[in-house]
Amino acid sequence: QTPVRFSLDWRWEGPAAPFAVALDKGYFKAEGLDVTIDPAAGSREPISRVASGTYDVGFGDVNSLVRFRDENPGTGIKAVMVIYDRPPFAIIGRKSRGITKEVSSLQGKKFGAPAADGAYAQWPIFKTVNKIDDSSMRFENVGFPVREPMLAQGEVDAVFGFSMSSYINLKSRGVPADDIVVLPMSDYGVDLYGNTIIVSQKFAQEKPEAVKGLLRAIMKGVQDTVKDPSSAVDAVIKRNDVAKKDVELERLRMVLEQNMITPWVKENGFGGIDKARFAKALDQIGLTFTYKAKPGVEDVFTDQFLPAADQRKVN
Amino acid sequence: MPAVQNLNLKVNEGEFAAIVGPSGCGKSTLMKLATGLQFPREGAVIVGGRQVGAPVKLAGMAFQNPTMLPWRTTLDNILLPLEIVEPHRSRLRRHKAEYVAKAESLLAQVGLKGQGHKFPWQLSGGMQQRASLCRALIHEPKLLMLDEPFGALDSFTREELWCVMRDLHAAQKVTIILVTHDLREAAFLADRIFCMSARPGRIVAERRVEFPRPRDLDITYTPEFSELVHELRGHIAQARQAA
Amino acid sequence: MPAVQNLNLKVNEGEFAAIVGPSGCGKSTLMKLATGLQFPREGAVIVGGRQVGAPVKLAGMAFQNPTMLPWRTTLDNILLPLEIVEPHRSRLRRHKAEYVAKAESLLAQVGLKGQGHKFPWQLSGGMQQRASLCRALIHEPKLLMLDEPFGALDSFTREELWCVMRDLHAAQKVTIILVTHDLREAAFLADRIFCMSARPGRIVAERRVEFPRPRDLDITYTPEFSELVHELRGHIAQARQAA
Amino acid sequence: MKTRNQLVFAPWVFTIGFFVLWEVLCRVLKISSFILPAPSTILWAVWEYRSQLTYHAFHTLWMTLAGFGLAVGFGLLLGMLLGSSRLVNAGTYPLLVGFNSIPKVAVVPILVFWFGVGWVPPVLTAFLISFFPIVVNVATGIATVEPEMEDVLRALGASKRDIVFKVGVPRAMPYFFGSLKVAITLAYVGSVIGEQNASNVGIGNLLTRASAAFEVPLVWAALVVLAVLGVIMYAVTAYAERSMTGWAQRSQMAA
Amino acid sequence: MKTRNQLVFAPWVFTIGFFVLWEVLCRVLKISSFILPAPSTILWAVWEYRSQLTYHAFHTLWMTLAGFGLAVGFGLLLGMLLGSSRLVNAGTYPLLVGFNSIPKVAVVPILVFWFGVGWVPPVLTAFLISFFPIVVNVATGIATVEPEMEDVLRALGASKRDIVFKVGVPRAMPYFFGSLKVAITLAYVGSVIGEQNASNVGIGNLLTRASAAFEVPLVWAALVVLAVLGVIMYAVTAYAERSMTGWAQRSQMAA
Ligand SMILES: Nc1ncnc2c1ncn2[C@@H]1O[C@H](COP(=O)(O)OP(=O)(O)OP(=O)(O)O)[C@@H](O)[C@H]1O
Ligand SMILES: Nc1ncnc2c1ncn2[C@@H]1O[C@H](COP(=O)(O)OP(=O)(O)OP(=O)(O)O)[C@@H](O)[C@H]1O
Ligand SMILES: [Mg+2]
Ligand SMILES: [Mg+2]
Repeated sequence: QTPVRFSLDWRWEGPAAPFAVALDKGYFKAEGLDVTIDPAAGSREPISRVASGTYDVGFGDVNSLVRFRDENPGTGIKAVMVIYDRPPFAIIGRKSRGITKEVSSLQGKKFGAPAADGAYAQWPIFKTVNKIDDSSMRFENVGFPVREPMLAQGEVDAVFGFSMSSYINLKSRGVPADDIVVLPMSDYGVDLYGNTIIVSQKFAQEKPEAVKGLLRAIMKGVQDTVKDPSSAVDAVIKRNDVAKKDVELERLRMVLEQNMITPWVKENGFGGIDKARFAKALDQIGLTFTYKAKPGVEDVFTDQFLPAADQRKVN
Repeated sequence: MPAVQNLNLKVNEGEFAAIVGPSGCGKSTLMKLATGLQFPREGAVIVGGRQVGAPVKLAGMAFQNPTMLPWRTTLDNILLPLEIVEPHRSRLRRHKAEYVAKAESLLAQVGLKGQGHKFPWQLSGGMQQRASLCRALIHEPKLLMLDEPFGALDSFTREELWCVMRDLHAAQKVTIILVTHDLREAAFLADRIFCMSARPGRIVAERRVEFPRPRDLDITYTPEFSELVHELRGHIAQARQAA
Repeated sequence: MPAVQNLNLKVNEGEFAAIVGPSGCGKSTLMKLATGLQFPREGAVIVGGRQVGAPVKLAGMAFQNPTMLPWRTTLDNILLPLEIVEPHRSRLRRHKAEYVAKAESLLAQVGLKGQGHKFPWQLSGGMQQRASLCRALIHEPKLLMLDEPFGALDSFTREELWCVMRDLHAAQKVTIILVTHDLREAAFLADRIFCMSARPGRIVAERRVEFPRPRDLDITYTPEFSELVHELRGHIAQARQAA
Repeated sequence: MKTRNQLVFAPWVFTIGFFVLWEVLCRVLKISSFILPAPSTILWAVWEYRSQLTYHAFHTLWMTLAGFGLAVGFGLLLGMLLGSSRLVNAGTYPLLVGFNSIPKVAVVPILVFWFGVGWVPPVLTAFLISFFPIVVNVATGIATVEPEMEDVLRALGASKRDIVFKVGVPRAMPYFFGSLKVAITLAYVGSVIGEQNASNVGIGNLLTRASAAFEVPLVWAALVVLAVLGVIMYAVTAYAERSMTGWAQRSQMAA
Repeated sequence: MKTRNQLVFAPWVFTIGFFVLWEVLCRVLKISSFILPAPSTILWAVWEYRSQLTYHAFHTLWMTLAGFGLAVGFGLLLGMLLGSSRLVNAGTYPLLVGFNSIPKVAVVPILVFWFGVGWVPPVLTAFLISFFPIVVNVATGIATVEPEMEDVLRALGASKRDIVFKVGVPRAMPYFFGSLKVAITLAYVGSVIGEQNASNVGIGNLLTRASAAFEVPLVWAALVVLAVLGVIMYAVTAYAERSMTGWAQRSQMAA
């Protein structure tokens, strides 16, 4: 058994179901891997955890990975499997505050924009692609705990956030579903990828077979989750004693539908990339900060550990 | 066992009373009970017909230990009562210089001229005790309670201060209660002397002193004086035996 | 101005020396300098031919203020030196009962039988002073430095303790240096008396006391004794004038 | 002994009064429960999640006690050192103060890099956050010993170490216990911070999960449990204080 | 006056020594800069971002000073009350301790609801986090006054208020200043937490943005600036302490 330390991007919530399933059904064990999965406080944290060598594998945001690699050249960590084909970054607003699906409706509004938020970090791309002048908009740094409540209270008109969390949180705050407007950034020309499996250079070089086995196991977990989201969520609930099944199931369904099992994935299989789109994503990331050395696609992502294409079908 | 018991002690206004007794017999406790600094575990303390419930005001007190406040200079320590007791309290700010002058003159009287700026811990034991005496006097209280105020002094300084106390008593007609273990001191200064015994503290003897006032230090060499001191010694010897 | 200056004082081994002088003349300072508790701002202190750099060991000291540690009972306060000074330090744990018995017997000698369990702040001023004397004696030091150890005591208790000190000195041949303001005390106890003057503190007179030992309290009533006391008074009177 | 009774009842009266006031304010001002839930709502959540809360609370309690224990030991030692050497004091205070001005949240990720997610980061965070008050107070207590008390020992030729142990430390006990009240609350904060970012169990972990799931009453229930744990630890400390520094608490002012 | 010189140099020697050690460790152990950057890297970042750091640092300084000022005032008052009344003490300590066991991060959202994003939440957080040590120490200082000192005033028929002000408070000054060292560092932590969650400027805000952007050296540069600010404030406090509690610092132990 090869011991593997795996860092999630977040707590045990619905979207982590594939990993929980793979654990519970012994898929990792079958590959000769003894995997321990630890939660984290955000999709950036696994990147530095893996880079530091404390963790072998992480589930984190690939855009942050690009940035991290640029800041810290030579760490050699790479993405090996895409989980979120489309990122969950979104602007969530309220119809009653004048926000519509139209980009122009954002003009002159007040936003709840946590300084550490992954969605807000993509604003420069969104703004450039949609040719918005944001001089009339106000961005308030609000902490995560108050972001949705402030929107619910009408202190702000819209917030930056992840579509699956913010939407559900708003609903549980009593905001009527038809008052909530979600603008997924990927619908507005933001061509980024979302969360991927990330491995350390050491792990990839020393135990390539283990990496392959790991991805096979995750793949199985994903397939099981797609087939039966409801029992997949049970594996999560087991690990989170305050989670509510219906909420987590809804969250998982949203992620599956909007971020994981996209039309492109249905067509080309799960886990891989479209090189042209990835290259474009690298260009767009360049809008949010200045590269010290712009990477190529191969530097960030490698498909050499992915299971064969036929094993990556998800429908 | 109570420190003092069934203790009855009558001091007239303007009188100079002395309390003598062996060490540990309850003299300090008596002083604290009378001024309401301590409350009796059992029973009551009656002063002037009324039960003592709170510290009596307008007493000047010199403790057996000088206990000066270490964060104040000697002068500021001496001015302390003025910051508490009316009418000085309200006058202090405006008449500061006047009060400081008064404190300085008191210091000079006890032989500490120009030492006011020092902190208490920069003074010798006897100097602290003298400063503490100044503190008891500064606000010209109607009642002075002195607990072995001259214990740490050599005989010369001590006799000088006797005269200071004598003159003060003569001039202002304050009531003074003096605790001491020096029988000559008691005999020279007091109008009435109480002898205490220990365990529990009781008054075993009361003695009027009839020497005419003003008294001169010379009377301490008269045979009558020696006799009185001798008599007091006898009382104390008895009091110690009883314990 | 320095508290003491050009002060030369020779005490032989096994001798009982007394230092007298007016209040504030520098007696306590002298004691502290000699034991290395204070360092001179200028100049040096030479004891036994060597400059004093650190507190001398093996001295027993009773301070002018009893300064008992308030978190220890009286008994534990008295046992304190044993926790520091060898060889008792290493023996203390195993021979605890023996040392406690010794402390109790010392307490009984100074008239505090059975008061050991009390905290210092539950004792009267004089009782604290006596307890502090016990603390100075418990480890049987070769040198005893006593700074007005009987200042807060009545004359009977005081005379009892004189005899205790006298017997101790006779039995153990310790060197004792006693600071006092009671000239009779000095005359009764000491082999040699030093008179100090103030500002700056200097030795103005040195007087051998020739009364044969063992001395009885009765000698204090002899004319020779009175004469000696009178002579000392004269020195002190001069010392005060000079200041 | 009327006052004795009053002293026993006072905490209850004040505490219950406080919660009643809170409840009334919440109802009168109609504060929505996701801003500040009323005590009744919180109590209900405490009951509803009692098994989870108990489980996680015990974990946090352990983390806190471990960190607090380290802090007490280390704090006492360092405090003694700082209090008894002006040189070390002058030399290390700036470093200590500087280190303590840094929010410990920033330090947790480093602990995770070194020790991974688990029990180490919460314990270390609790330790790092709570040792400083102990150091400062013990050092202050020792540095303000009256020289007269020291002289008692110095006259016996006692070594500096003896003086520190026999006079400095006992004299500093009131300071020490004062600092424990601060340190124990900080230790809780520390272990919670640690758990939030680097643990799979504990109240801190529960807090983040609850707040991520916007279970505001549960968040507050967890906070209340924390507060109760803190008060229990405080009561233990206060008991120890009373029995060990009774000699210092003779003042009649506090009547 | 050799020791005087030593005292002046000691902080520099220790601090520089510490940073040199850090640098050496980083280089020898090849610790990667996103875990723990070497001081040289941090210094470089400080220089590179000096204008932003200065701007935000001043903002944080203001927030902290405001919160700290409130804490000192309120802490002194409450400490005096708690130290001089056993009843209030017994009644409110559990509440205070309970409140302080709650991580202040959890309280910031409420502040944001009530006061919006801006300067109020950081100031209030700094205040809330830092007043408790002051209260505890002042209360302890007053409660441990030697009754002999009180008697001096009580014999004059002084009111309780007089006794508290003339004896209790001066006697508690060493305790008070001890607590300030703790409180000032906590105040910084508080305002940073506040800024992280409810402000568009300040070191706290900078910290979050920098760590979100993986600018680890900038994160550390911000932390170092915080530490330096903390030390400066400490130096001011220590100066005040020396001039106000010299009477208490006569111990020769700390030589
Ligand atoms: N705070 C206290 N708690 C308990 N007992 C005390 C307290 N203060 C004094 N005592 C006891 O009361 C008795 C009388 O003490 P007090 O101080 O009144 O004696 P005193 O006559 O002043 O003696 P001295 O002449 O030595 O000063 C002593 O036995 C002492 O132990
Ligand atoms: N810590 C100190 N700092 C400054 N001056 C001091 C200090 N201690 C004592 N002095 C000064 O030194 C002189 C001598 O003091 P010392 O205590 O030696 O007198 P003493 O002879 O013991 O008097 P007493 O009989 O009153 O105890 C005094 O003038 C005093 O003001
Ligand atoms: Mg007395
Ligand atoms: Mg003296």
